[in-house]
Amino acid sequence: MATVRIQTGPFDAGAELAALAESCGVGVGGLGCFMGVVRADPGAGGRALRTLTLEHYPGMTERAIAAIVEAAERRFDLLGCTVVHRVGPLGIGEPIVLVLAAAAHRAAALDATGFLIDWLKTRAPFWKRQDYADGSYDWVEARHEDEDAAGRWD
Amino acid sequence: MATVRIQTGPFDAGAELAALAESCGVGVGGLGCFMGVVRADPGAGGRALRTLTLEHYPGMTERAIAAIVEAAERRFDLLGCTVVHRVGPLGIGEPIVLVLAAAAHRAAALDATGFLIDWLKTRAPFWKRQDYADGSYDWVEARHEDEDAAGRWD
Amino acid sequence: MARVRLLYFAWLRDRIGRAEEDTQLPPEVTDVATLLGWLRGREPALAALAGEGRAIRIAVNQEFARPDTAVADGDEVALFPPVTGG
Amino acid sequence: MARVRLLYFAWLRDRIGRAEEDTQLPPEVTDVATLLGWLRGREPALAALAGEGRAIRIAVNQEFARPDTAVADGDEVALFPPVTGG
Repeated sequence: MATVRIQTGPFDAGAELAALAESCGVGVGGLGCFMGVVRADPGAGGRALRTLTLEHYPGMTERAIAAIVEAAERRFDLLGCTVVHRVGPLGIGEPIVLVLAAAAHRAAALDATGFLIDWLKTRAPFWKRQDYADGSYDWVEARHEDEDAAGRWD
Repeated sequence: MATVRIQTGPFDAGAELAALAESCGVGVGGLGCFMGVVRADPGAGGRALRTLTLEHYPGMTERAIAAIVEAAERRFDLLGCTVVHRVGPLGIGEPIVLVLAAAAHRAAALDATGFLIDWLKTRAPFWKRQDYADGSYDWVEARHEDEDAAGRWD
Repeated sequence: MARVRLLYFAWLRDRIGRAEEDTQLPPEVTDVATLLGWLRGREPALAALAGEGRAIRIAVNQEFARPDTAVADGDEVALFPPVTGG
Repeated sequence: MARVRLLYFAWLRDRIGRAEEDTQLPPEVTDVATLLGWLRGREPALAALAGEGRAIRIAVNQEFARPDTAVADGDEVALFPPVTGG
Protein backbone atom coordinates (compact mmCIF):
# COMPACT_ATOMS: atom_id res chain seq x y z
CA MET A 1 0.00 0.00 0.00
CA ALA A 2 1.64 3.22 -1.14
CA THR A 3 0.58 6.76 -0.32
CA VAL A 4 2.00 9.61 -2.41
CA ARG A 5 1.09 13.26 -1.92
CA ILE A 6 2.39 16.57 -3.22
CA GLN A 7 1.15 19.41 -1.04
CA THR A 8 1.87 22.99 -0.06
CA GLY A 9 0.87 22.63 3.60
CA PRO A 10 2.75 20.91 6.42
CA PHE A 11 2.50 17.19 7.19
CA ASP A 12 2.15 15.34 10.49
CA ALA A 13 4.99 12.81 10.53
CA GLY A 14 3.63 10.97 13.58
CA ALA A 15 0.19 10.59 12.04
CA GLU A 16 1.71 9.37 8.75
CA LEU A 17 3.81 6.78 10.62
CA ALA A 18 0.77 5.59 12.58
CA ALA A 19 -1.42 5.43 9.45
CA LEU A 20 1.19 3.43 7.54
CA ALA A 21 1.73 1.01 10.43
CA GLU A 22 -2.03 0.58 10.73
CA SER A 23 -2.50 -0.05 7.01
CA CYS A 24 0.21 -2.75 6.99
CA GLY A 25 -1.59 -5.08 9.37
CA VAL A 26 -0.11 -7.39 11.99
CA GLY A 27 2.93 -8.46 9.93
CA VAL A 28 4.76 -5.15 10.20
CA GLY A 29 7.84 -5.14 12.43
CA GLY A 30 9.64 -1.94 11.51
CA LEU A 31 9.19 1.42 9.82
CA GLY A 32 12.00 3.49 8.41
CA CYS A 33 11.58 7.21 7.95
CA PHE A 34 13.45 10.15 6.50
CA MET A 35 12.36 13.75 6.94
CA GLY A 36 14.18 16.50 5.07
CA VAL A 37 14.06 20.06 6.42
CA VAL A 38 15.14 23.45 5.07
CA ARG A 39 18.72 24.04 6.21
CA ALA A 40 20.10 27.55 6.72
CA ASP A 41 22.90 26.91 4.24
CA PRO A 42 25.08 29.94 3.75
CA GLY A 43 24.35 30.99 0.18
CA ALA A 44 27.02 32.14 -2.26
CA GLY A 45 28.75 35.16 -0.80
CA GLY A 46 27.42 34.51 2.68
CA ARG A 47 23.94 35.84 1.94
CA ALA A 48 21.28 34.84 4.47
CA LEU A 49 18.62 32.45 3.17
CA ARG A 50 15.09 33.75 3.67
CA THR A 51 12.90 31.30 1.73
CA LEU A 52 13.37 28.03 -0.11
CA THR A 53 10.75 27.57 -2.82
CA LEU A 54 10.08 24.10 -4.18
CA GLU A 55 8.90 24.09 -7.79
CA HIS A 56 7.64 20.94 -9.46
CA TYR A 57 6.19 19.66 -12.75
CA PRO A 58 2.56 18.82 -11.95
CA GLY A 59 1.56 15.53 -13.50
CA MET A 60 5.08 14.29 -14.20
CA THR A 61 6.01 14.56 -10.51
CA GLU A 62 3.25 12.17 -9.47
CA ARG A 63 4.16 9.75 -12.27
CA ALA A 64 7.86 9.87 -11.40
CA ILE A 65 7.22 9.24 -7.70
CA ALA A 66 4.85 6.38 -8.52
CA ALA A 67 7.61 4.81 -10.63
CA ILE A 68 10.14 5.26 -7.78
CA VAL A 69 7.73 3.65 -5.32
CA GLU A 70 7.15 0.72 -7.71
CA ALA A 71 10.91 0.26 -8.03
CA ALA A 72 11.23 0.21 -4.22
CA GLU A 73 8.44 -2.36 -3.96
CA ARG A 74 10.21 -4.58 -6.53
CA ARG A 75 13.59 -4.32 -4.77
CA PHE A 76 12.60 -4.60 -1.11
CA ASP A 77 10.24 -6.81 0.82
CA LEU A 78 7.92 -3.93 1.74
CA LEU A 79 4.47 -3.90 3.29
CA GLY A 80 3.88 -0.27 2.36
CA CYS A 81 5.43 3.14 1.93
CA THR A 82 4.55 6.81 2.08
CA VAL A 83 6.03 9.78 0.23
CA VAL A 84 4.86 13.31 1.06
CA HIS A 85 6.67 16.15 -0.72
CA ARG A 86 5.90 19.78 -0.15
CA VAL A 87 6.02 22.47 -2.83
CA GLY A 88 5.90 26.24 -2.67
CA PRO A 89 7.71 28.62 -0.32
CA LEU A 90 9.24 27.20 2.89
CA GLY A 91 11.12 28.86 5.73
CA ILE A 92 14.28 27.63 7.45
CA GLY A 93 13.59 24.62 9.63
CA GLU A 94 10.38 23.70 7.84
CA PRO A 95 9.97 20.07 6.76
CA ILE A 96 10.21 19.54 2.98
CA VAL A 97 9.80 15.83 2.45
CA LEU A 98 8.74 12.73 4.36
CA VAL A 99 9.59 9.22 3.23
CA LEU A 100 8.36 6.14 5.11
CA ALA A 101 8.83 2.44 4.41
CA ALA A 102 7.29 -0.42 6.39
CA ALA A 103 8.42 -4.04 6.38
CA ALA A 104 8.43 -7.17 8.50
CA HIS A 105 12.14 -6.59 9.25
CA ARG A 106 14.18 -3.48 9.82
CA ALA A 107 16.80 -3.98 7.08
CA ALA A 108 14.19 -3.80 4.31
CA ALA A 109 12.48 -0.81 5.95
CA LEU A 110 15.69 1.20 6.35
CA ASP A 111 17.19 0.24 2.99
CA ALA A 112 13.96 1.16 1.20
CA THR A 113 13.88 4.50 3.03
CA GLY A 114 17.38 5.30 1.78
CA PHE A 115 16.52 4.14 -1.73
CA LEU A 116 13.34 6.23 -1.89
CA ILE A 117 15.01 9.47 -0.80
CA ASP A 118 18.06 8.89 -3.03
CA TRP A 119 15.89 8.34 -6.09
CA LEU A 120 13.51 11.19 -5.18
CA LYS A 121 16.51 13.53 -5.20
CA THR A 122 17.62 12.48 -8.68
CA ARG A 123 14.53 11.20 -10.52
CA ALA A 124 11.56 13.34 -9.48
CA PRO A 125 11.05 16.75 -11.11
CA PHE A 126 11.47 19.20 -8.23
CA TRP A 127 13.70 22.26 -8.19
CA LYS A 128 14.74 24.48 -5.29
CA ARG A 129 14.91 28.25 -5.57
CA GLN A 130 16.73 30.12 -2.78
CA ASP A 131 15.61 33.67 -1.99
CA TYR A 132 17.99 35.66 0.17
CA ALA A 133 17.43 38.43 2.68
CA ASP A 134 19.12 40.92 0.33
CA GLY A 135 16.46 40.32 -2.35
CA SER A 136 18.65 38.20 -4.63
CA TYR A 137 17.88 34.59 -5.54
CA ASP A 138 19.41 31.55 -7.16
CA TRP A 139 18.56 27.92 -7.92
CA VAL A 140 20.11 25.02 -6.03
CA GLU A 141 22.49 23.12 -8.31
CA ALA A 142 22.24 19.35 -8.63
CA ARG A 143 24.93 17.63 -6.55
CA HIS A 144 27.28 14.93 -7.83
CA GLU A 145 26.96 13.32 -4.37
CA ASP A 146 23.25 12.83 -5.02
CA GLU A 147 23.95 11.12 -8.34
CA ASP A 148 26.49 8.92 -6.59
CA ALA A 149 24.05 8.07 -3.79
CA ALA A 150 21.33 7.17 -6.29
CA GLY A 151 23.87 5.17 -8.31
CA ARG A 152 24.61 2.80 -5.45
CA TRP A 153 21.19 1.19 -6.04
CA ASP A 154 21.91 0.45 -9.74
CA MET B 1 22.12 16.70 21.99
CA ALA B 2 20.99 13.19 22.84
CA THR B 3 17.70 12.16 24.44
CA VAL B 4 17.42 8.65 25.90
CA ARG B 5 14.34 7.32 27.64
CA ILE B 6 13.16 3.94 28.88
CA GLN B 7 9.42 3.98 29.50
CA THR B 8 6.38 1.75 29.82
CA GLY B 9 3.95 4.11 28.11
CA PRO B 10 3.61 4.94 24.40
CA PHE B 11 5.65 7.63 22.65
CA ASP B 12 4.63 10.27 20.12
CA ALA B 13 6.98 9.80 17.15
CA GLY B 14 5.91 13.04 15.49
CA ALA B 15 6.50 15.07 18.64
CA GLU B 16 9.91 13.43 19.12
CA LEU B 17 10.90 14.24 15.53
CA ALA B 18 9.77 17.84 15.92
CA ALA B 19 11.56 18.23 19.27
CA LEU B 20 14.81 16.83 17.89
CA ALA B 21 14.65 19.02 14.77
CA GLU B 22 13.96 22.04 16.98
CA SER B 23 16.85 21.27 19.34
CA CYS B 24 19.32 20.96 16.44
CA GLY B 25 18.94 24.55 15.27
CA VAL B 26 19.09 25.91 11.73
CA GLY B 27 21.87 23.60 10.51
CA VAL B 28 19.75 20.45 10.40
CA GLY B 29 18.86 19.19 6.92
CA GLY B 30 17.63 15.66 7.54
CA LEU B 31 16.33 13.32 10.21
CA GLY B 32 16.42 9.55 9.99
CA CYS B 33 14.04 7.46 12.03
CA PHE B 34 13.34 3.84 12.82
CA MET B 35 10.29 2.65 14.70
CA GLY B 36 9.99 -1.00 15.71
CA VAL B 37 6.55 -2.49 16.36
CA VAL B 38 5.33 -5.78 17.80
CA ARG B 39 4.88 -8.21 14.90
CA ALA B 40 2.36 -11.06 15.02
CA ASP B 41 5.07 -13.62 14.39
CA PRO B 42 3.75 -17.15 14.40
CA GLY B 43 5.26 -18.72 17.51
CA ALA B 44 6.67 -22.22 17.62
CA GLY B 45 3.91 -24.65 16.70
CA GLY B 46 1.73 -21.91 15.23
CA ARG B 47 0.58 -20.55 18.60
CA ALA B 48 -0.99 -17.09 18.48
CA LEU B 49 1.02 -14.32 20.15
CA ARG B 50 -0.97 -12.43 22.75
CA THR B 51 1.60 -10.21 24.47
CA LEU B 52 5.25 -9.32 23.99
CA THR B 53 6.88 -8.30 27.27
CA LEU B 54 10.11 -6.31 27.21
CA GLU B 55 12.32 -6.91 30.23
CA HIS B 56 15.42 -4.83 30.87
CA TYR B 57 18.25 -4.36 33.35
CA PRO B 58 17.56 -1.01 35.02
CA GLY B 59 20.71 1.03 35.36
CA MET B 60 22.79 -0.98 32.89
CA THR B 61 20.27 -0.32 30.10
CA GLU B 62 20.67 3.45 30.41
CA ARG B 63 24.48 3.13 30.55
CA ALA B 64 24.55 0.81 27.54
CA ILE B 65 22.35 3.12 25.45
CA ALA B 66 24.43 6.14 26.46
CA ALA B 67 27.54 4.29 25.24
CA ILE B 68 25.81 3.39 21.94
CA VAL B 69 24.76 7.02 21.43
CA GLU B 70 28.33 8.20 22.13
CA ALA B 71 29.65 5.71 19.58
CA ALA B 72 27.16 7.03 17.01
CA GLU B 73 28.21 10.62 17.73
CA ARG B 74 31.88 9.67 17.22
CA ARG B 75 31.20 7.85 13.94
CA PHE B 76 28.70 10.15 12.26
CA ASP B 77 28.44 13.88 11.79
CA LEU B 78 25.32 14.17 13.94
CA LEU B 79 23.53 17.18 15.36
CA GLY B 80 21.50 15.08 17.77
CA CYS B 81 19.71 11.80 18.32
CA THR B 82 16.85 10.30 20.28
CA VAL B 83 16.33 6.77 21.59
CA VAL B 84 13.04 5.84 23.27
CA HIS B 85 12.65 2.18 24.26
CA ARG B 86 9.53 0.80 25.87
CA VAL B 87 9.50 -1.95 28.50
CA GLY B 88 6.71 -4.04 29.98
CA PRO B 89 3.83 -5.80 28.21
CA LEU B 90 2.95 -4.73 24.65
CA GLY B 91 0.24 -5.91 22.27
CA ILE B 92 0.58 -6.73 18.58
CA GLY B 93 1.06 -3.58 16.51
CA GLU B 94 2.26 -1.50 19.45
CA PRO B 95 5.45 0.51 18.94
CA ILE B 96 8.45 -0.84 20.91
CA VAL B 97 11.34 1.44 20.05
CA LEU B 98 11.99 4.76 18.37
CA VAL B 99 15.42 5.81 17.10
CA LEU B 100 16.04 9.24 15.55
CA ALA B 101 19.22 10.81 14.21
CA ALA B 102 19.55 14.37 12.91
CA ALA B 103 22.34 15.71 10.71
CA ALA B 104 23.08 18.40 8.16
CA HIS B 105 22.95 15.77 5.39
CA ARG B 106 20.81 12.70 4.88
CA ALA B 107 23.56 10.10 4.59
CA ALA B 108 24.77 10.71 8.15
CA ALA B 109 21.22 10.80 9.48
CA LEU B 110 20.19 7.51 7.84
CA ASP B 111 23.47 5.70 8.51
CA ALA B 112 23.37 6.70 12.18
CA THR B 113 19.76 5.50 12.43
CA GLY B 114 20.77 2.09 11.13
CA PHE B 115 23.80 1.98 13.41
CA LEU B 116 21.78 2.91 16.50
CA ILE B 117 19.12 0.25 15.99
CA ASP B 118 21.67 -2.43 15.03
CA TRP B 119 23.68 -1.80 18.20
CA LEU B 120 20.57 -1.46 20.37
CA LYS B 121 19.57 -4.95 19.25
CA THR B 122 22.89 -6.49 20.23
CA ARG B 123 24.42 -4.29 22.96
CA ALA B 124 21.59 -3.07 25.19
CA PRO B 125 20.18 -5.38 27.89
CA PHE B 126 16.60 -5.99 26.79
CA TRP B 127 14.88 -9.36 26.44
CA LYS B 128 11.56 -10.24 24.84
CA ARG B 129 9.14 -12.71 26.36
CA GLN B 130 6.31 -13.99 24.17
CA ASP B 131 3.05 -14.99 25.84
CA TYR B 132 0.67 -16.99 23.67
CA ALA B 133 -3.09 -17.25 23.62
CA ASP B 134 -2.89 -20.86 24.88
CA GLY B 135 -1.18 -19.69 28.09
CA SER B 136 2.32 -20.86 27.17
CA TYR B 137 5.29 -18.54 26.83
CA ASP B 138 8.85 -18.46 25.57
CA TRP B 139 11.73 -16.02 25.19
CA VAL B 140 12.80 -14.61 21.84
CA GLU B 141 16.18 -16.07 20.86
CA ALA B 142 19.00 -13.78 19.75
CA ARG B 143 19.36 -13.83 15.97
CA HIS B 144 22.61 -14.37 14.08
CA GLU B 145 21.33 -11.83 11.55
CA ASP B 146 21.33 -9.19 14.28
CA GLU B 147 24.94 -9.98 15.19
CA ASP B 148 25.85 -9.77 11.50
CA ALA B 149 24.01 -6.44 11.11
CA ALA B 150 25.79 -5.00 14.16
CA GLY B 151 29.09 -6.38 12.90
CA ARG B 152 28.97 -4.37 9.67
CA TRP B 153 29.79 -1.25 11.74
CA ASP B 154 32.98 -2.79 13.26
CA MET C 1 2.72 19.38 -39.47
CA ALA C 2 3.44 18.30 -35.90
CA ARG C 3 2.48 20.65 -33.10
CA VAL C 4 3.95 20.16 -29.63
CA ARG C 5 3.56 21.88 -26.28
CA LEU C 6 6.86 23.05 -24.79
CA LEU C 7 7.26 23.55 -21.02
CA TYR C 8 10.21 25.17 -19.24
CA PHE C 9 11.02 24.90 -15.53
CA ALA C 10 13.26 26.52 -12.89
CA TRP C 11 16.27 28.49 -14.16
CA LEU C 12 15.62 27.31 -17.69
CA ARG C 13 12.28 29.14 -17.58
CA ASP C 14 14.01 32.20 -16.14
CA ARG C 15 16.50 32.17 -19.01
CA ILE C 16 13.93 31.53 -21.75
CA GLY C 17 11.56 34.10 -20.29
CA ARG C 18 8.38 32.03 -20.55
CA ALA C 19 6.91 28.91 -18.90
CA GLU C 20 5.25 27.31 -21.94
CA GLU C 21 4.35 27.64 -25.58
CA ASP C 22 2.75 25.71 -28.40
CA THR C 23 4.93 25.37 -31.44
CA GLN C 24 4.86 23.91 -34.92
CA LEU C 25 7.78 21.59 -35.70
CA PRO C 26 9.50 21.42 -39.10
CA PRO C 27 9.49 17.97 -40.75
CA GLU C 28 13.17 17.27 -39.89
CA VAL C 29 12.35 17.28 -36.15
CA THR C 30 11.48 13.67 -35.26
CA ASP C 31 13.17 13.06 -31.90
CA VAL C 32 14.63 14.83 -28.86
CA ALA C 33 18.05 15.34 -30.47
CA THR C 34 16.67 17.02 -33.61
CA LEU C 35 14.17 19.03 -31.53
CA LEU C 36 16.95 20.38 -29.32
CA GLY C 37 19.11 21.28 -32.31
CA TRP C 38 16.20 23.13 -33.90
CA LEU C 39 15.28 24.94 -30.64
CA ARG C 40 18.88 26.10 -30.16
CA GLY C 41 18.81 27.69 -33.58
CA ARG C 42 15.56 29.47 -32.75
CA GLU C 43 16.20 30.36 -29.11
CA PRO C 44 19.46 32.19 -28.30
CA ALA C 45 19.10 31.44 -24.55
CA LEU C 46 19.24 27.68 -25.26
CA ALA C 47 22.21 28.07 -27.57
CA ALA C 48 23.98 30.05 -24.83
CA LEU C 49 23.33 27.31 -22.25
CA ALA C 50 24.88 24.71 -24.56
CA GLY C 51 27.94 26.98 -24.83
CA GLU C 52 28.17 27.23 -21.04
CA GLY C 53 28.15 23.44 -20.74
CA ARG C 54 25.09 23.53 -18.47
CA ALA C 55 23.26 20.23 -18.49
CA ILE C 56 19.53 20.18 -19.14
CA ARG C 57 17.01 17.36 -18.95
CA ILE C 58 14.13 16.65 -21.28
CA ALA C 59 10.88 14.80 -20.69
CA VAL C 60 8.45 13.73 -23.42
CA ASN C 61 4.89 13.19 -22.23
CA GLN C 62 6.07 13.35 -18.60
CA GLU C 63 8.71 10.62 -18.93
CA PHE C 64 12.46 11.29 -18.89
CA ALA C 65 13.66 11.16 -22.50
CA ARG C 66 16.91 10.33 -24.29
CA PRO C 67 18.23 11.92 -27.50
CA ASP C 68 16.58 9.21 -29.61
CA THR C 69 13.17 9.43 -27.90
CA ALA C 70 10.59 10.14 -30.63
CA VAL C 71 8.72 13.47 -30.70
CA ALA C 72 5.41 13.54 -32.52
CA ASP C 73 2.29 15.61 -33.01
CA GLY C 74 0.46 16.39 -29.77
CA ASP C 75 3.39 15.61 -27.47
CA GLU C 76 4.19 17.54 -24.31
CA VAL C 77 7.92 18.22 -24.21
CA ALA C 78 9.47 19.68 -21.06
CA LEU C 79 12.96 21.16 -20.76
CA PHE C 80 14.41 21.64 -17.28
CA PRO C 81 17.59 21.64 -15.16
CA PRO C 82 18.78 18.51 -13.32
CA VAL C 83 16.36 17.97 -10.46
CA THR C 84 17.09 19.05 -6.88
CA GLY C 85 14.14 17.94 -4.76
CA GLY C 86 13.96 15.81 -1.68
CA MET D 1 35.96 -12.51 52.04
CA ALA D 2 34.40 -10.94 48.94
CA ARG D 3 30.65 -10.53 48.80
CA VAL D 4 28.94 -9.85 45.46
CA ARG D 5 25.39 -9.26 44.35
CA LEU D 6 24.23 -11.65 41.61
CA LEU D 7 21.40 -10.72 39.23
CA TYR D 8 19.65 -13.04 36.76
CA PHE D 9 17.48 -11.98 33.82
CA ALA D 10 15.01 -13.43 31.33
CA TRP D 11 15.10 -17.22 30.80
CA LEU D 12 18.21 -17.49 32.95
CA ARG D 13 16.16 -16.19 35.89
CA ASP D 14 13.38 -18.64 35.03
CA ARG D 15 15.87 -21.51 35.07
CA ILE D 16 17.67 -20.44 38.26
CA GLY D 17 14.38 -19.70 39.98
CA ARG D 18 15.34 -16.38 41.52
CA ALA D 19 16.10 -12.85 40.30
CA GLU D 20 18.93 -11.90 42.66
CA GLU D 21 21.01 -12.93 45.64
CA ASP D 22 23.96 -11.80 47.72
CA THR D 23 26.71 -14.33 47.94
CA GLN D 24 30.10 -14.83 49.57
CA LEU D 25 32.87 -15.79 47.13
CA PRO D 26 35.65 -18.27 47.97
CA PRO D 27 39.20 -16.87 47.63
CA GLU D 28 39.86 -18.68 44.32
CA VAL D 29 37.15 -16.62 42.56
CA THR D 30 38.90 -13.52 41.18
CA ASP D 31 37.40 -13.00 37.76
CA VAL D 32 34.38 -13.86 35.58
CA ALA D 33 35.81 -17.19 34.44
CA THR D 34 36.50 -18.48 37.96
CA LEU D 35 33.15 -17.09 39.19
CA LEU D 36 31.27 -18.94 36.46
CA GLY D 37 33.13 -22.17 37.19
CA TRP D 38 32.30 -21.89 40.87
CA LEU D 39 28.63 -21.02 40.20
CA ARG D 40 28.23 -24.03 37.90
CA GLY D 41 29.43 -26.29 40.69
CA ARG D 42 26.94 -24.76 43.09
CA GLU D 43 23.97 -24.28 40.77
CA PRO D 44 22.81 -27.32 38.75
CA ALA D 45 20.71 -25.13 36.41
CA LEU D 46 23.84 -23.26 35.28
CA ALA D 47 25.76 -26.50 34.79
CA ALA D 48 22.88 -27.82 32.69
CA LEU D 49 22.90 -24.69 30.48
CA ALA D 50 26.62 -25.16 29.79
CA GLY D 51 25.86 -28.75 28.80
CA GLU D 52 23.15 -27.54 26.39
CA GLY D 53 25.62 -25.17 24.74
CA ARG D 54 23.36 -22.18 25.46
CA ALA D 55 25.32 -18.93 25.44
CA ILE D 56 25.01 -16.57 28.39
CA ARG D 57 26.33 -13.04 28.85
CA ILE D 58 27.83 -11.54 31.99
CA ALA D 59 28.05 -7.93 33.12
CA VAL D 60 30.16 -6.69 36.03
CA ASN D 61 28.99 -3.41 37.52
CA GLN D 62 26.66 -2.88 34.57
CA GLU D 63 29.33 -3.23 31.88
CA PHE D 64 29.63 -6.24 29.55
CA ALA D 65 32.42 -8.45 30.89
CA ARG D 66 34.90 -10.94 29.42
CA PRO D 67 36.23 -14.08 31.12
CA ASP D 68 39.25 -12.16 32.46
CA THR D 69 37.21 -9.24 33.85
CA ALA D 70 38.03 -8.95 37.57
CA VAL D 71 35.36 -9.65 40.19
CA ALA D 72 35.87 -8.10 43.62
CA ASP D 73 34.10 -7.35 46.87
CA GLY D 74 30.96 -5.25 46.45
CA ASP D 75 30.57 -5.89 42.72
CA GLU D 76 27.21 -6.31 40.99
CA VAL D 77 27.44 -9.30 38.65
CA ALA D 78 24.59 -9.99 36.22
CA LEU D 79 24.06 -13.19 34.24
CA PHE D 80 21.66 -13.10 31.31
CA PRO D 81 20.87 -14.48 27.84
CA PRO D 82 22.06 -12.74 24.66
CA VAL D 83 20.00 -9.58 24.34
CA THR D 84 16.95 -9.31 22.07
CA GLY D 85 15.67 -5.74 22.34
CA GLY D 86 15.02 -3.10 19.70
